[in-house]
Amino acid sequence: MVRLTHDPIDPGALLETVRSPHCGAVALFLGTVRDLTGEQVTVFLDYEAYPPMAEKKMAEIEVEARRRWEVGEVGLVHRLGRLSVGEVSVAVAVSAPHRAAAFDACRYAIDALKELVPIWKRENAPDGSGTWVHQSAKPGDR
Amino acid sequence: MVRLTHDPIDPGALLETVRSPHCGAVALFLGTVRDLTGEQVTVFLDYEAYPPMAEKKMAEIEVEARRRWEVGEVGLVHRLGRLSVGEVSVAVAVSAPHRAAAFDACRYAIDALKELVPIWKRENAPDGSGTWVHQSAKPGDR
Amino acid sequence: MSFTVHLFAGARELARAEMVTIDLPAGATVADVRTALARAKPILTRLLGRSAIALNHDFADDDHILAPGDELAVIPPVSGG
Amino acid sequence: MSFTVHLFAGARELARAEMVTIDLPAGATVADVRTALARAKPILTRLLGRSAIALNHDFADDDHILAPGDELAVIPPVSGG
Repeated sequence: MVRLTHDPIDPGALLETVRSPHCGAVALFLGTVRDLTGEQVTVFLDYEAYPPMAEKKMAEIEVEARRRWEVGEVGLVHRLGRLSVGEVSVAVAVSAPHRAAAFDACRYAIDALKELVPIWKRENAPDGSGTWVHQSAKPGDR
Repeated sequence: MVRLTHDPIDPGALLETVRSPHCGAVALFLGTVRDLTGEQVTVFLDYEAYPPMAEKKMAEIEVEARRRWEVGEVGLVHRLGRLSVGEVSVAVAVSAPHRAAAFDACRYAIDALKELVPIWKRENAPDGSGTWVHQSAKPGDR
Repeated sequence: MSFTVHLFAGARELARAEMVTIDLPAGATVADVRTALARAKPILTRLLGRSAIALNHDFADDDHILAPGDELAVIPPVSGG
Repeated sequence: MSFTVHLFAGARELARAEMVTIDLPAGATVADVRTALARAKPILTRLLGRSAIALNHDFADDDHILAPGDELAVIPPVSGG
């Protein structure tokens, strides 16, 4: 299950959607808005996506995680719009019969999402200035 | 924060206790009661602990995780008593400024808990028979 | 052939536009999209050098040949998560 | 010296007791606890071979010398999580 949403992410609800009696392990990752990036104070973030491509890439990440590990359910949710410090921007939950697969697939999914999914954030400082973050190498380039 | 409890574990509440504006990453692991262990059908589990030693060992695991990784908050909760299939037996949550530390510390904590903490489970089959699980090597032996 | 190219994030802000329409001859490639975009919106030139081009919601190689109706987008370095 | 040894899980079920009291001479070690337990509750002998002995809530080596008031426990292979 992959989803983009403008609403707050409820991690507990996401956990419920991936849990299963056949799976003894669930791994969850939450990305949350930090108050500091290096020296720079952030007061809020704006997230923007290219939605059809983002959903397609997220679905491909789920397929690849299922191909590489024995997993039960996979949930990948990214929030869009304006987020305050402390809010959840992304959540990845994976259930699996065994914990190694749950951890490995969860970590793969968040790593791949940050590398391949067309979503961008704009960091907004206390002085009202804002900058889109485009620091890394070309997406898809590794 | 480490805790033994006879009440159901609320993963969402545990996540809230470890989240922090300085930490952009939270990793959570849930262990849940599986319906099958190999061929064996489980209908419920009983968990028993040596409470003072279990809490001491869990606190040592938190200390070691903090020594080895840059983490914010650590939460380790184990349920005791009778659990039905699908219920959460253990939850580990770790917040950290960066996701690698959150994942690594979370995984370390559950691995160490399963190796070192004096808690035991009894698997109860549909025919009413039950067996304490004492399969692994001596605790503390690796 | 006429193509609409979607712009996002920093590219959208620099160009002050959510999309740019470019005209290309038959047989044009993704590399030609880059050239046409830089001509239409010179301010994008530097960011284009660090961006991927998406074609029908996939990352496209520069030598890929366009077909009528292809959906194009500039994908600057991503920062989701 | 008299010591109470706590039993858990399979050890508790086999011995049908939550604790066993053993008497040991001054200078006795954790290895002597194992011997005394196997004598007091022979049914534990096999499981003791796969169990650790905890002393004051830590895993104890067999050559550790006991002091009055030490809290002892049999720790069979754990299966929490």
